[in-house]
Amino acid sequence: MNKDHEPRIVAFLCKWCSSAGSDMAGVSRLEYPPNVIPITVMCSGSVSPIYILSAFNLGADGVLVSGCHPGDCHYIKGNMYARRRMALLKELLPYLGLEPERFQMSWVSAAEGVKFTQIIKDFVAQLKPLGPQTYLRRSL
Amino acid sequence: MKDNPYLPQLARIVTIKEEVGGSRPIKSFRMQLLNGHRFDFKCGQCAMISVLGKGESMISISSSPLERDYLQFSVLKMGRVTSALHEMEQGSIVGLRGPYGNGFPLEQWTGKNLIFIGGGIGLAPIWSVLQTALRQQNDYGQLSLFYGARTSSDLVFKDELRKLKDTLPVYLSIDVEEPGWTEFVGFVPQNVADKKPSPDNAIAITCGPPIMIKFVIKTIQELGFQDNQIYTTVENKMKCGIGKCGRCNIGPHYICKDGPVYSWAKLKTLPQEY
Amino acid sequence: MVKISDVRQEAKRLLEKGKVRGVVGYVPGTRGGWAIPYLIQEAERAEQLVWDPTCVHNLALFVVEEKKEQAKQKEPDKRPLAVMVKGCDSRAINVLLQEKFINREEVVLLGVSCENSGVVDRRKITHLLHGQQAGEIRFGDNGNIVVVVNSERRIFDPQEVLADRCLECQYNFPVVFDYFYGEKIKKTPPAPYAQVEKLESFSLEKRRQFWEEEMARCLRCYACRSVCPMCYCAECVVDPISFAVEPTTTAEEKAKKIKWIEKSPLLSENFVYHLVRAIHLAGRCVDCGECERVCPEGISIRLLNKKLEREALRLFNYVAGTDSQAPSLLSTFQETDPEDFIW
Amino acid sequence: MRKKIGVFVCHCGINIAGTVDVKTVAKELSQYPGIEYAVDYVYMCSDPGQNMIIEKIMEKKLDGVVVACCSPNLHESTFRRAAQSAGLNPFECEIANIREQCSWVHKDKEKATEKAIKITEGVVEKIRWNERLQPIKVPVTKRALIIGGGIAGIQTALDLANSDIEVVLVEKNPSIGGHMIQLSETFPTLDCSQCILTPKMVEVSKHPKVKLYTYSEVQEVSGYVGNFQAKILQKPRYVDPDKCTLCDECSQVCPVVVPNEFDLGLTGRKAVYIPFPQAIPATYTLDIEACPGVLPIACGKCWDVCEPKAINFDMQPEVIEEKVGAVVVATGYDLYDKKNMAEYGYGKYPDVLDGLQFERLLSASGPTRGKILRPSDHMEPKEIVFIQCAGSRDPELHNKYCSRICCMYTAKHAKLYKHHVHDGQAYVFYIDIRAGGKGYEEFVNRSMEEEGVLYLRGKVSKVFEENGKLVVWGVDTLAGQDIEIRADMVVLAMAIRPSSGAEKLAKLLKVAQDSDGFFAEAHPKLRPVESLTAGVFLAGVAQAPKDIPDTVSQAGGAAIKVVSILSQPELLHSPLVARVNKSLCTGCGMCVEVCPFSAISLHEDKAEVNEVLCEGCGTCAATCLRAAIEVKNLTHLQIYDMLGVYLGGLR
Amino acid sequence: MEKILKKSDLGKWVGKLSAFDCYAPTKENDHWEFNQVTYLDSLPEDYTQVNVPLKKVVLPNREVLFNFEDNRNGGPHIQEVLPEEKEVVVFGVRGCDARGVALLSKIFSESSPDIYFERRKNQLYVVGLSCYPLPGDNCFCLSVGGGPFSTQGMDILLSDIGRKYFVEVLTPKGEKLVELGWEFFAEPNDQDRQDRLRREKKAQEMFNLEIHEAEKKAGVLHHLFEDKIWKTESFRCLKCGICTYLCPTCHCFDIADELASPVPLQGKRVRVWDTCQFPDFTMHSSGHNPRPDKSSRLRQRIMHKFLYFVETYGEIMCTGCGRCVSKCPVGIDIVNILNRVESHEG
Repeated sequence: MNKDHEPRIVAFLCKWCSSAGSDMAGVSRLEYPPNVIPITVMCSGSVSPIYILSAFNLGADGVLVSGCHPGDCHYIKGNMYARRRMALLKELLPYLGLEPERFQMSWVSAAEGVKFTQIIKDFVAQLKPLGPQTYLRRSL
Repeated sequence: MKDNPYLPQLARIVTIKEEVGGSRPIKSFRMQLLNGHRFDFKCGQCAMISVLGKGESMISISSSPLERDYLQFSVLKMGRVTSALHEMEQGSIVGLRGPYGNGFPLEQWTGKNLIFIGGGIGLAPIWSVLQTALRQQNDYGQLSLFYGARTSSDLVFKDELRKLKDTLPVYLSIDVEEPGWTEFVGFVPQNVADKKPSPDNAIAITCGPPIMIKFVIKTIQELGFQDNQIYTTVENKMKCGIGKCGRCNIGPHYICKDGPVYSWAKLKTLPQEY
Repeated sequence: MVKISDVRQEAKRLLEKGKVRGVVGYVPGTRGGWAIPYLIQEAERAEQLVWDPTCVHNLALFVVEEKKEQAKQKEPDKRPLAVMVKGCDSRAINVLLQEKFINREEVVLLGVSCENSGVVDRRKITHLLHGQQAGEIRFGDNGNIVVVVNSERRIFDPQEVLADRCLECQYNFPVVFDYFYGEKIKKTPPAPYAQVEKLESFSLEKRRQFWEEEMARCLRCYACRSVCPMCYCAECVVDPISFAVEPTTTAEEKAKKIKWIEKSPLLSENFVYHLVRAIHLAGRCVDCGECERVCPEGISIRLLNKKLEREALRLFNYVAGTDSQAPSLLSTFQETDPEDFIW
Repeated sequence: MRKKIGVFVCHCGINIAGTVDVKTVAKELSQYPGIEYAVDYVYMCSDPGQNMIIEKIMEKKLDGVVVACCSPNLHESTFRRAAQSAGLNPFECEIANIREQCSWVHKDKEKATEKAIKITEGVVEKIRWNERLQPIKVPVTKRALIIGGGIAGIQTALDLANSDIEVVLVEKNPSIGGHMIQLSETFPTLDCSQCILTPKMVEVSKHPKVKLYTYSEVQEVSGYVGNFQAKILQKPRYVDPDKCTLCDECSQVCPVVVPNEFDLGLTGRKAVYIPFPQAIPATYTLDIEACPGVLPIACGKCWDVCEPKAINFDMQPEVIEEKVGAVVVATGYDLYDKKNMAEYGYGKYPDVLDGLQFERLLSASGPTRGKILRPSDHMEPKEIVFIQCAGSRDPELHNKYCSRICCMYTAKHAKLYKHHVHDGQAYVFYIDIRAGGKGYEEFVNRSMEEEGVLYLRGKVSKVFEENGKLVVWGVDTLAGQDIEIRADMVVLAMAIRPSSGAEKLAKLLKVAQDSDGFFAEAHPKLRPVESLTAGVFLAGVAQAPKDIPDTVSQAGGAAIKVVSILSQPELLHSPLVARVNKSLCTGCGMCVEVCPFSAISLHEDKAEVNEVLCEGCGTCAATCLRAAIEVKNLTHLQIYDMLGVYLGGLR
Repeated sequence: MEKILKKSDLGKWVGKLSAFDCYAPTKENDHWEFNQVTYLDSLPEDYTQVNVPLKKVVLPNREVLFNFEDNRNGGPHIQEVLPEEKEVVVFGVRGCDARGVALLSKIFSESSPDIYFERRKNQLYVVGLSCYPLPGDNCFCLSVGGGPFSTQGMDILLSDIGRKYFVEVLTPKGEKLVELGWEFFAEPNDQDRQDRLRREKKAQEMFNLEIHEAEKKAGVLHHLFEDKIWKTESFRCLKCGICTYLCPTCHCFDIADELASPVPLQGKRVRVWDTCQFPDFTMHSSGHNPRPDKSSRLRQRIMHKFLYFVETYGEIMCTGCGRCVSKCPVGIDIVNILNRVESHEG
């Protein structure tokens, strides 16, 4: 297995908390690995499971979904629905043999630049030893 | 490469002309093969146009086989491939394979009067015949054209039609009244019934929406046209173009190889699955 | 015991009185003693109805199909459709009601008891009979199954011949019905999630291997989707075999349709297809097991759906198809939903 | 035709260019399919930068602009305005965040550049499908609903009414005034609370633009910004305020005595009562809970004695509907429940009081007419212990937040105590002193220095009674020694909590609460008086603990926010809302169930979005099994295409 | 040419065929499939019929036609992809499946030959296995021009006559295979020939399913385009692809572009199985569908096999393998339907 593999991560960040939290990481000049490309969505509740499956299908080594802490959702409760959906996905993927580390959900508030940075660091660190994700990745 | 029927040849779009705007736009694309090869075909035949990454679409060739400089396709924006085609620019490269289908039996029509009856984008396949017949006018009798569309702006080849009026009778029509429109108002079959073209020594070539074709045939039959004097083209979804993918059949016929041109005498014996 | 004559009589009455536009039920098939689904529209045909362990099909599917068919009619027949439903069929009906795909008035439900037994697995029977044709298969006593082969009567233990789904089922009589036939015998399966748990006990690598072998076989014939009463979408999100295109649909709208996965039966695409389908069935699948039964390649599709069924129960205490008035699994939440997986 | 897109890459000085090779980004993008023009520039947000964008839009006939720069939270509107001035629809301009999410967090220039390119390409793919949208116009009802008649609500009401906006002020208690009317004197100036509040109460009650509903509760709020409908339940008072002459005869004869809320149970009141003499409206109220019964009449003594026949047992609850354009939540606070403070003996020993009870003791109109006497034996306490942070700043056991006002009012209490009991000794246990307001530090210092109040830094572990004294066990962390004080009275600076109805109200207004239960503001810094629900604003302690000046300021802020909405002829709502593809919709209603804003409903078996209510969160889009609903300009296709770019090409 | 091969020598013979990719029926779960094998000592005794027929070897479910790419500067580029040059021997092919490939050749090898099919077929060596006893209850090959000992489409037919195979070498390809292991083949004697014939005769008597006068069905179907049988029979149809995907002669396919990367454009054009039973198979991009319902699609399947193909090629496009009857999840029975339409004649 290629241990030097640089994991490719897609992070779905809600606009109000997690994306703002990642901005905060920037403002604070915290450093984290460049493996993650953010997609800002309005709310973690808008992240359909098919986005995540599709990301893996298109070659992501890891997918992160991040929303506001419970109770902090800009849309009151969108993150609560996300929590349910993602709980199922989190159970389902390893059941099919995909390493559980590859899909992660987090709560990151607009103030938690440090937490965001740590999450990305941890995520990259736990993906690295797994090597490339070939399981769901389309190879024509 | 030549023996692989699925392999397109690359062609460059040399000109793009917007024929019809609005929500059902039509553009005419003129193309040249990159390798300089000739693309021999018969009037009424089609070619498979590839937009790489999007797929293929079977489009009838609207230019005359006598036109050596380019192939012309007039394309209605309809689905994924045609939308992508409509987004392309002059100089873009597409794939072409074909020609497919049987084509019109022009060789049997020498000396006859040819009556072209088209509706909407349906003018494209018969345009090829018309252009060919115009170039070889001595071989045929009187040519005449009936053509209609929903509105005046939905008419294709507007410039060419204007010029065409100097050489042959052109009967245009639109479905509903418009300010400034001096020609016929009503459906194409009504215009035909109104002008009463003679069936004597004539061939009627019609193409358009299925409902129009149905009424055109009814109308000209009433005018005395026999089944074997009426030709039309049919369209079905196609993928392979060579009668193998099993999609475009009507009864035992595959439109891509046995069609798309049928005399009414033949077509009426086939199941109505088109 | 379900007296089939009662069902026939009711079906006949409903048809004679014109109360329903048809009765969807089971009639004998053409090959061996296997029933087939049928739409009965003439009262005299009601006599053909049967109820036996070969009535494997989930007839809720035909409620969906007929609904779509009627929608296409210029003058739809607004009378309800009568349907024979067993436990799982009725739960499927409940989900359809819950999702407002049908109204309760649109169906007359002829509920039948699974007789403390269930339907048989054709593969198991074929295996047990060593290729001999069963002439007749019927419910026996105590949940046993009686199989007549060459006019010889053989009795099988349910464990040997019942479909796995029935062995793991606890809804062996309908949860919603207008008429009910047979006895309501509550059955508690000893280990409803035994197969799921077994697979879970495997190592990640082994699970992966298992599923790769399963998914590699998928031909993408879509029988699993076609047979599923919950897969009633006009257009499937992942891989349309039917596009919802209307005359008003613009070229842009057509061009914007997403190809989430490729049509090719590539391993990756098969995976994503089945995964998305499983997710879409979470909290909706009633484990009628039809997807697995019809799969020509015998892919363990049930194991996928069953996993999510268990998680819905374990994490959210949700069981599909038991309450047509409750919100769906994923259109609701509780403050106390687990979140220990979240960073 | 496919869109002609221009890409403008900002250096942001060295903020971006220091880590991202902006030239390479621009060059790579210029070769990207469909890109008409790509360029980098030192400060895109500068005037020359904006002008360049404007010029290029016109020159190159661009119909899409991607600016790769800082977070869209900062300059999205800048560039959209610029694009608009060049004739583009603002939604044809998008930001690719290559600063906060890229250059500032990475060091490896090559990788950061690669990432910046991907980010920008993704936004290019997104903008291809962006629709040209116009803001949604909404008519406005020029009235405001204010919930809560304390100082926050009163001030908001006055500011609005004086701006010529009609106000509906709803107070659940029989009188307006809130907690402020219970206070004795206010820090740091020690002016009398009632003296400064009652003029405002009178003004608000007499104001022609204010409609006052006391003894009333908001039951239901529907609609959306500019167009709310509120249902207000007016509870029956059983006393006709127009007839009541405040003669007090009824109260005299009433046989029922219950604890008086106004004095926090330090005194009693009758079942028919007036909360306090200056109550507004100036009328009595019959407390039906306490009254032996009006239907059938069990006692009726009050009715007998009421000469003007103001008592009316037939009064019924009434539901009044009011149309308003905006709502201000000013529901204030409750003190932290005494049940939670057993270790300090609160609720157990009568001489352990909370801050508000002590206020009543200090108040000239209070139970002791301003004398500080122990409730147990009416003796003057000679040693008194004030305990700050009772229930505050204690994440393990109580509330994690600081209640903000306790340091100040404890200082005031200690000072006033000394004014009353010259020979008494006051002790204050504190964690640290927070005296951030104007004149506050000086005020506290005076308490310590001039009044000789003994401040002990440390926590009290236990309060118990021994021989008629309250024994306070604490620790002085500065001196590092345990302390035992035998006090006559203990006053707890109890934490303040969102008022009891807050949760219910939050639900019916569909506004969020923070983890402590206070109403959540839209942005902690930039939008502190707005809730996340458009048209609903926050004033006073409902949003977070604060003192009177802050409350009054926020009330004014909320008022001007309301004015800024209601003064418009019509409102503009973001057009980034959900849209239903009816040919895919099966009418299952799951989107209806999940929508946090009740913006979706079913019509003829298809979902329909109320675009004014929709906030564009997209929860419906992820819930819909058929992808039949999605948010404009952030569609599944846009996400898919972004994923394709981010993950597809192997550079 | 006729030969005898001892069953015990089969493995030795196969061992000589190392230049080929060898396929044989192997059991997956409870059904058989042709899979590549590295050795083959015997043909399994309980082998009946593979699930996915031999056509998958000549017309795989997915065939890459060409690669394409469009790097930004160079312009689009197409790279033809042809099937790997590798000869394949498939053992244990039943008569119906071999005939299926033969029938497919009519379509794929005639006008505009399909280079992919051609190449795969030219590289294919079919070693058949005659059917005694019959592999399934739903076999009806005898009705449609085949038979349990049919040799059409085979290079070699093996018939089990006890401890040895009666080997019929039918084509030069077959001869080539036999030559590679000539030492294992003996000449048959009369007894062997009789054994084989006796078994063929017995096998022919074992059928319990037949289409009555199948060759005349074309004439009947011709009049049944508007018959109501299509509607009643298709009521329970699921619109799945089982009947056609598992059919030895169904060959409908789709052509699609698959992307490895949108930018720079990189992908493959592939053809994948498709079926006339899918609703959108014939749907025009306008949404118009000439075969809009299940009944017209069931009709197409049966008409194609028993009328249209007969009109064009003079043969029935059905080899009687019985898969569509056995595998249809809802018991749609083509034999039953065809036997019932008898009465419509005239």
